[in-house]
Amino acid sequence: MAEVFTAAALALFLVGIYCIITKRNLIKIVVGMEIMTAAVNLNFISLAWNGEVADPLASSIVLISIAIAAAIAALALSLIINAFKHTGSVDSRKLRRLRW
Amino acid sequence: MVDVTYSALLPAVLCWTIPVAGAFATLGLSKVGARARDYGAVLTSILAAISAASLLPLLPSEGLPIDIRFDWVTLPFSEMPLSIGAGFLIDPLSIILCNVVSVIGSLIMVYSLKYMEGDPSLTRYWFFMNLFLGNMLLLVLSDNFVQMLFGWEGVGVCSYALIGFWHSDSKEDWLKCWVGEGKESCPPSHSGMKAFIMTRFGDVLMLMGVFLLIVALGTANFLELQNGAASVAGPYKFLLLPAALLIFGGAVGKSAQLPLMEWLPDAMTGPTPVSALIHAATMVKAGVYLVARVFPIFYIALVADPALITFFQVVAWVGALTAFVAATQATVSTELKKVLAYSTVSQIGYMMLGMGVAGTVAEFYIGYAGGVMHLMSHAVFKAALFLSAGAVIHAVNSRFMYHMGGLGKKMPLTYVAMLASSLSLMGMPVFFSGFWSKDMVLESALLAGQYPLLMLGLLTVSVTCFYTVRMLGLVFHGKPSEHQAAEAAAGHLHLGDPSPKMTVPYQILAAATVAMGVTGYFQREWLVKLFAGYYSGIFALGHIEISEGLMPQLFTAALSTLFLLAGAVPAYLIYFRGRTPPQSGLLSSIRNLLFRRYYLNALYYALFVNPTMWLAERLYSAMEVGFFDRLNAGIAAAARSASSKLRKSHAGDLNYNVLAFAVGLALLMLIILVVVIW
Amino acid sequence: MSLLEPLLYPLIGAVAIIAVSSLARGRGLLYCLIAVSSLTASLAALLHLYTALPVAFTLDGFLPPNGVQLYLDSFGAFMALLFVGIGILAAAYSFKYMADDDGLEKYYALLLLLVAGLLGVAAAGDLFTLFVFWELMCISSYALVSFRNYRWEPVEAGFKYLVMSTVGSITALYGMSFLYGITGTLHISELVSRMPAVATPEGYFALVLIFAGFGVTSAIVPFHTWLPDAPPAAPSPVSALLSGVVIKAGVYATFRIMFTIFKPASYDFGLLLIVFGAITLTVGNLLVLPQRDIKRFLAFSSIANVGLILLAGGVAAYVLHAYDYTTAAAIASLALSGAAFHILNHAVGKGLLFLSSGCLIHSTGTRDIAELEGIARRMPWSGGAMSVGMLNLGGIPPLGGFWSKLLIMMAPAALLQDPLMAVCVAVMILNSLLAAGYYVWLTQRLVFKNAPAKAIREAPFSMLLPVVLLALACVAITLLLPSVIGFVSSAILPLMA
Amino acid sequence: MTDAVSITVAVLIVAFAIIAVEVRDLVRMAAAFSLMSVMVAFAFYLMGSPYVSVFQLAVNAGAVTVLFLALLHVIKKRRLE
Amino acid sequence: MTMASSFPIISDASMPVVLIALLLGSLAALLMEGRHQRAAGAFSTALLAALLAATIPMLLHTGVGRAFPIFAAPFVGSASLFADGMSSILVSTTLLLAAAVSLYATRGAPLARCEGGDGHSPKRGFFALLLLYVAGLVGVFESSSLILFFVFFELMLVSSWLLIGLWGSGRSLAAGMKYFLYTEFGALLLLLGILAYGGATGTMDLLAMQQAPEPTSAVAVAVALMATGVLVKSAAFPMHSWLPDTYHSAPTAASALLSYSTIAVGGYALLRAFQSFAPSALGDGNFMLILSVIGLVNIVYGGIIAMRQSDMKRLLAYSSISQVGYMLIGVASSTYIGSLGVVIWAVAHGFGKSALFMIAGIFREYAGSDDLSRLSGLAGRMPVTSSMLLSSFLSLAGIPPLLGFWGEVFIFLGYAYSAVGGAPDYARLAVLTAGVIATVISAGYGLLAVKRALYGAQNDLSKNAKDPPASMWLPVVFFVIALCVFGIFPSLLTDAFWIYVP
Repeated sequence: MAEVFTAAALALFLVGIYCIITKRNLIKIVVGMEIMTAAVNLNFISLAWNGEVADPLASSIVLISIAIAAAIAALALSLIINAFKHTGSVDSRKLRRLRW
Repeated sequence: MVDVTYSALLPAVLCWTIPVAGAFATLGLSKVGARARDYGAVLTSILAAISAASLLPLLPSEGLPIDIRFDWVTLPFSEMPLSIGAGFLIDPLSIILCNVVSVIGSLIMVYSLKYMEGDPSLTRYWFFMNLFLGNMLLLVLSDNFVQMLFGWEGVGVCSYALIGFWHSDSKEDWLKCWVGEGKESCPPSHSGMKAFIMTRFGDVLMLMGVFLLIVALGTANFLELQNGAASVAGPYKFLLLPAALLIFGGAVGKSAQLPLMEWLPDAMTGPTPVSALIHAATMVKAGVYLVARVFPIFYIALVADPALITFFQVVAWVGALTAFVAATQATVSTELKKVLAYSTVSQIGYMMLGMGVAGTVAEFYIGYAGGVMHLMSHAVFKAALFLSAGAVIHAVNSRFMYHMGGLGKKMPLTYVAMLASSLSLMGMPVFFSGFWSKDMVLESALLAGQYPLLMLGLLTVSVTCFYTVRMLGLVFHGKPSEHQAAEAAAGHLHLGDPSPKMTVPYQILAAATVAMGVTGYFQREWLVKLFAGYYSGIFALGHIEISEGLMPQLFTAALSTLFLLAGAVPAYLIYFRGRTPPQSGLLSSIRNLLFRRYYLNALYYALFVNPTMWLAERLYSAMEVGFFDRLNAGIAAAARSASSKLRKSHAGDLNYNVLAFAVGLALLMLIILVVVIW
Repeated sequence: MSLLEPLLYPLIGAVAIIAVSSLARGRGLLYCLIAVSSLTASLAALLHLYTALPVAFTLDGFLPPNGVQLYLDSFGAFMALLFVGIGILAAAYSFKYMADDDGLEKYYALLLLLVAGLLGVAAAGDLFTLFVFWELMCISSYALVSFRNYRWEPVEAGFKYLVMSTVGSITALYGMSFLYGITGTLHISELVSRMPAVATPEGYFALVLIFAGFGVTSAIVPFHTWLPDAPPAAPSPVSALLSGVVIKAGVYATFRIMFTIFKPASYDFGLLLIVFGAITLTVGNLLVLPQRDIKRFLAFSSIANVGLILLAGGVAAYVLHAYDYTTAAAIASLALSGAAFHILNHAVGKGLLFLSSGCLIHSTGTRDIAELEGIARRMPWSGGAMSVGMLNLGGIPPLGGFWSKLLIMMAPAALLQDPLMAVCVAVMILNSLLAAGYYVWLTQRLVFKNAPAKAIREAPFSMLLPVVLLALACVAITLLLPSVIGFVSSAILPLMA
Repeated sequence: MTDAVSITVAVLIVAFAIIAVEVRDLVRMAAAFSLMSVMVAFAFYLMGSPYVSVFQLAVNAGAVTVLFLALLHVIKKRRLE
Repeated sequence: MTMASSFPIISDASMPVVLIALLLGSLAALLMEGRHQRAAGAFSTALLAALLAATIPMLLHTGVGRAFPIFAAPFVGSASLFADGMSSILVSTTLLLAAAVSLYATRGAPLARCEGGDGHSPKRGFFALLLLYVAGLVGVFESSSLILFFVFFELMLVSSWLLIGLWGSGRSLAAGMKYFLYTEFGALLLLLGILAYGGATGTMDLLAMQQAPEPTSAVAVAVALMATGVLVKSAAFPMHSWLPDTYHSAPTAASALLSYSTIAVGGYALLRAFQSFAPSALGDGNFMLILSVIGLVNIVYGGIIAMRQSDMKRLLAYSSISQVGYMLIGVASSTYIGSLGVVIWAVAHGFGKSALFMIAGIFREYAGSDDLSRLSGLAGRMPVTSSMLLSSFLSLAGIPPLLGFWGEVFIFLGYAYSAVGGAPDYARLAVLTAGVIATVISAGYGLLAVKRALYGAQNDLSKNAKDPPASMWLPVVFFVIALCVFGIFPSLLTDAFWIYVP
């Protein structure tokens, strides 16, 4: 039944990217990124699952990936705080001074 | 390359290098002093004349032609191995021409001593006069087309500088140095340019012809061209006729024949000695010389290509028409020098006529010798006319004949000289050179059976006589003009014969024309023998029996005398006796037509000059500014607007950035799906 | 141990800096020395390894096909040398440039981590290692971009960079997971042998995901939107690293995976690269034109240059796919050598430009080109070096940029009868014109205009030194052209296998 | 049996993700995200990777969610000030 | 066309020495700061004169090819410095011109004042760039490989663009930009052609070829591309619009060299391409006919527009456009004579146009303006300058004994041969006729300019005009004398001329 999770991963991936595209809240954008990471992790494991156990290689990758995602989330959230200091909001529309 | 005689080399080289060196020496001498410069310049021309004269002993010799050649440009790798030598061709034609040029030239230089006295730019004057002589002599002595072109263009440049000598175009002495009236009025700097550019038109045609000839025959040397022309064959044969006609274009330009005659009347803006030198004795004769020079080439080539007869016919017709047309214009001219200018054009037409008809018959020598003889006699009497006219203009301070009148008594020496040379111009039998030479031309037309040409020539005789008598009457007879009175009142008038430095040269020339007239018959026989003998060797015809009856001579003499009287008598009645000329609308419109030069000048301006100038303006404003500048600006603006539109897509919105990512990803998938997998 | 050395030294340096900082706070010179020396040690180790390529290193007990492996072949070594080289200069340059900032220990440590990440990417023997180091590189560069977080610009740029780049990384990882699904391994040499010889839709799916994912970092249009923001907002040495080498890491990863795992003979990705390369090239160049901020100007030009490199890779891939190997090999190696050479030139040139523009910014306090007009007359060394860089990247011979463009153009020009190749050449020609044009325009503004009225001092020596060294490198590339071309052509051999 | 569980878990993962994305209140969003992470951890467990599952629970469902909440707290506090 | 492929080729280390001397000299001039700055001009003049002396043996020992290998790189192939007769002539002419130009710029008024520049650009930079430009030109004429040719071509391009941008007058930045973009576009087309040629034949080095390549269609396309690129550089209609602004804005000394290079480099490159690299690849096709028609358009278009230009430098620019036309016709003749004509034409144009540009500078400085509509009657005030103006224009118009005459004669003779040498080609015959007749235009605009500036009544400007000091008119007189000497002894050039064919 790995295909179920493969499909779920794909859906999750799309949901994540959809979130980043449509949501103006910076925090939600970070959540979208996390959802995407979860999707990839899920996909890895689902593809590594032979019905009984998953390949340890995939497991180790997912472990690292989770850690990295957490680090990125932390960094992103600290940046959000900084952004909040500068703009007074967590709206992505306020982060539009760099353009053209 | 015939027998190389180095004894002829020295005079041939000196003949043209002395004036050229003299020209540059003048620049140095001018630092020494005015007299050194002036007399040095005159001396140079006299030395050139002496060198030229030292070639005369070669004339009857059997050794001619002498071609002395040096390597100049060799192109061994060229597809047509071409070797252009530098060298001198000494044959009867070149000997006669270089003597005419240098002797008359040196007389004119002597005349200039006084005439140009006190001009601030004398250094320039002497420089270009000597350079002119040198180039003219180089022209006639060259043994090939390319070297000849050096002299050819050299005289063009010098004439440009000399015609426009008084280039400040000062309105103060416009009575002396401008030319024309009303719409035709033209300052020196303009006419110099006009002369150069108009003759350049002829020159480029000639250049084209020379190129074709070189391609066809593989050489530029006159003698080699003569040798090759008879045997030209195959694909190159068709080139000869165009080449001949194009080369004649050069002669048309230089000799001011129809339709490129319009520069010469305007060229009278130069100082009078310049007019005498350029427009009587030397430069305008270059065209005749050229025709005489290429004559044997195409005459021989008639064997290969009979179509070449067209060339000779064209020459004859152009000459005859020019003679007539120019002569008619002289009848209405108000300016003394312009009358002489038209007359020059007209007389050169005779020479062309002689050369042209000569080529159509086996007895080429009569027309050919006639052309050369007329060239000689015309050089002498026209130089005399110009120089004495200069004296008149100098005295009256005006170029207009209606400012003159009644000068005969006040300037007797000048009057006599002018009368003698005028009679020669008219062709008055028997003691004037013009009679013999002109009759020879007419006779050749008669012998060739070219009756329309003969008729034109005879008509021209009448017209010539009419304007010559008119000129004499207006200048030397009748009452002094109001202008003279005004000038006298202002204290500018110095009526009377000028100093000997000026009178002697034209007296000599006038005497020469009479002398040539007196010996005319023998001169004629001598020339005919000379050329017939010389060219029979070239054409490999063997000995030519000169089968010239007396009857045609007498017949033409009678005819021309008849026409002479037909022209001279009415003019005499009107301008000497004061009879009122018949008045009619037709006559006055003809007069206007003639006065406006058959509208040829206006036509040229309307056809060439003004459209070119208009085009220059329009091309610049429409193409350069209107199109290319806009195009460049447009390209720049397009790039700028494309980038600024594209720039708008970078709104800096994070969501859009990720959207762009998603779209890119989708696009990638699409490409893979559509292009690669399917 | 040997292959680990170059990687370890920066990491050790980073740790050392943090450790030292607790003892002696705020000693910029010390940090800088540590950073430079550890990077130099790394460079020395790399050079030492260079004679013995390819080198592999395997963690004990964690053997292939599943284990973690470092593997350095000539292509990787070529990139690693570039990474370290620019890294050293950026670190040295930072000493004066960053002298007024606080928290320098973090700065230098991050810088070292960034270089370590880059090195790891170049030396990764399996995709897992690659990903780990990739993220190390990414995270440290996010932090570096937003290092001056007391200003709004670095924060905004940093956050945007973070989001874009993370989305990219995740996408690439997603693609890798499919690769893993197909073959059951992530080890590159195993992947090479286990990938089915015939292209499959799943394969293509993975390929597209990986291309797009790494494409974000290599700033391929339309994944490029972070690049115009991040380097301008970052401190100049970081900009030099970002624009000079970080985006090359993306290109490296793309080429490495595509050419070795998805072999061009099986997967027809040439067209993808050509289309996206051409778009990137053109859009990048067009967008340079309206820029008035000098660093943004340079950043957009980086996009264009990546496009050119991509286009070259595309030509190679297309040729390898569409023509038989004998004709294709020569052309493909030509195109790839050109691409590698251009990577070199662009890294050196763009590093030079960012560092020298940093000098200008340091002295004048502005990034506006209009205000920098004629600055070269006041700052002859920086201006002169910058001119070299501009002419280099403008493709003006005899500087290296010309030769790399030449090699890249030679490849499709040899197959002009192929319409796609002809289009490639046309695109390259037009874009070369644009590139030459705007670099010339910039040179005119900076060099030819009248000098600004106010007195401006030349940048300090420690900043000039890296700049001049880079300018000399540009010149050296020209002078040693035959050996440099030989070097890059041997560097790309692993891609041709 | 496991099929049903798998499908349920998969659906729940996606559902919680959608809720996390769409819900307006950020605290609820954090909660939904946490639940999604738990479901993912469960899926890992189902697929025979217990260590990963635990790690996922600890890091994503735990730490990251706490991070979100802390951030929300900071922002709310700042806003109130 | 078979041309002199049997000449021996010897190794000659003097060529790289000359090039390196130029490059180092450029650096040295740049380093002459402060008080030494004045010496930069003298230094560059002396250097150029010395190098000219060093290249004279190449002209005298004719019939020997000279080569010196420069580099061989993977993919790019080998390249040598290489000189045949054509190269030797053009190299010596370049150095001669540059020496005179350098002298003029040294002794003349301060560049900044003379050219309306900003006064900030140091003279040393000017001379440094001048030497760099000369290095580019020399390199262009001495490259055996197309790639090396392109490298020097760009070196030339960039250094001349810098000269215009830094020392030009008026809107020199915009003009420099236009110049750069146009010529760069041409250069890239050229590069494309070069690459296609390399792709089609496998080598881009003339000396590496055993024999000239087969004239396949791929070679023809490559050569046509190269030619098109060169046509942009040589301002062939309709790609000429960069030229007037460029010459107008460029400093006098640079315009002099620029106008030389427009014809010399263009003519050289086209001849090299058509004669050495791909003999007869395009010779029989309509390409040459089209080329000559473009040439004809150039002659007429440039000449006619020149007639009404009142700004003298702009007039000279349009005149250059016109002169380019002759070069194209000579090239299109595909004959030895026509090629010789092109080279002579380049030399004559270089001398004549340089003299004219210097006269324009003299007018600006010593007559108060170089606007012909403001000048009048200068002949009486500036006799030396005036006579030089007339002489130089006459050379442009092809009047003997000035060298321009021979150029015109050989060009049209060659074209006449190509038109009627075999079966008559009426299209070519028509072009020939029109071209020869169009030479009148050169005399027209020249004399019109002479009339406007020199003749007529004196006005306020000309009343204060006077000839400049000798050091400024000396280069001009030198050029005119050189034109005369070469015109009277053309074998100095014709004997040295040959083109290498593998």
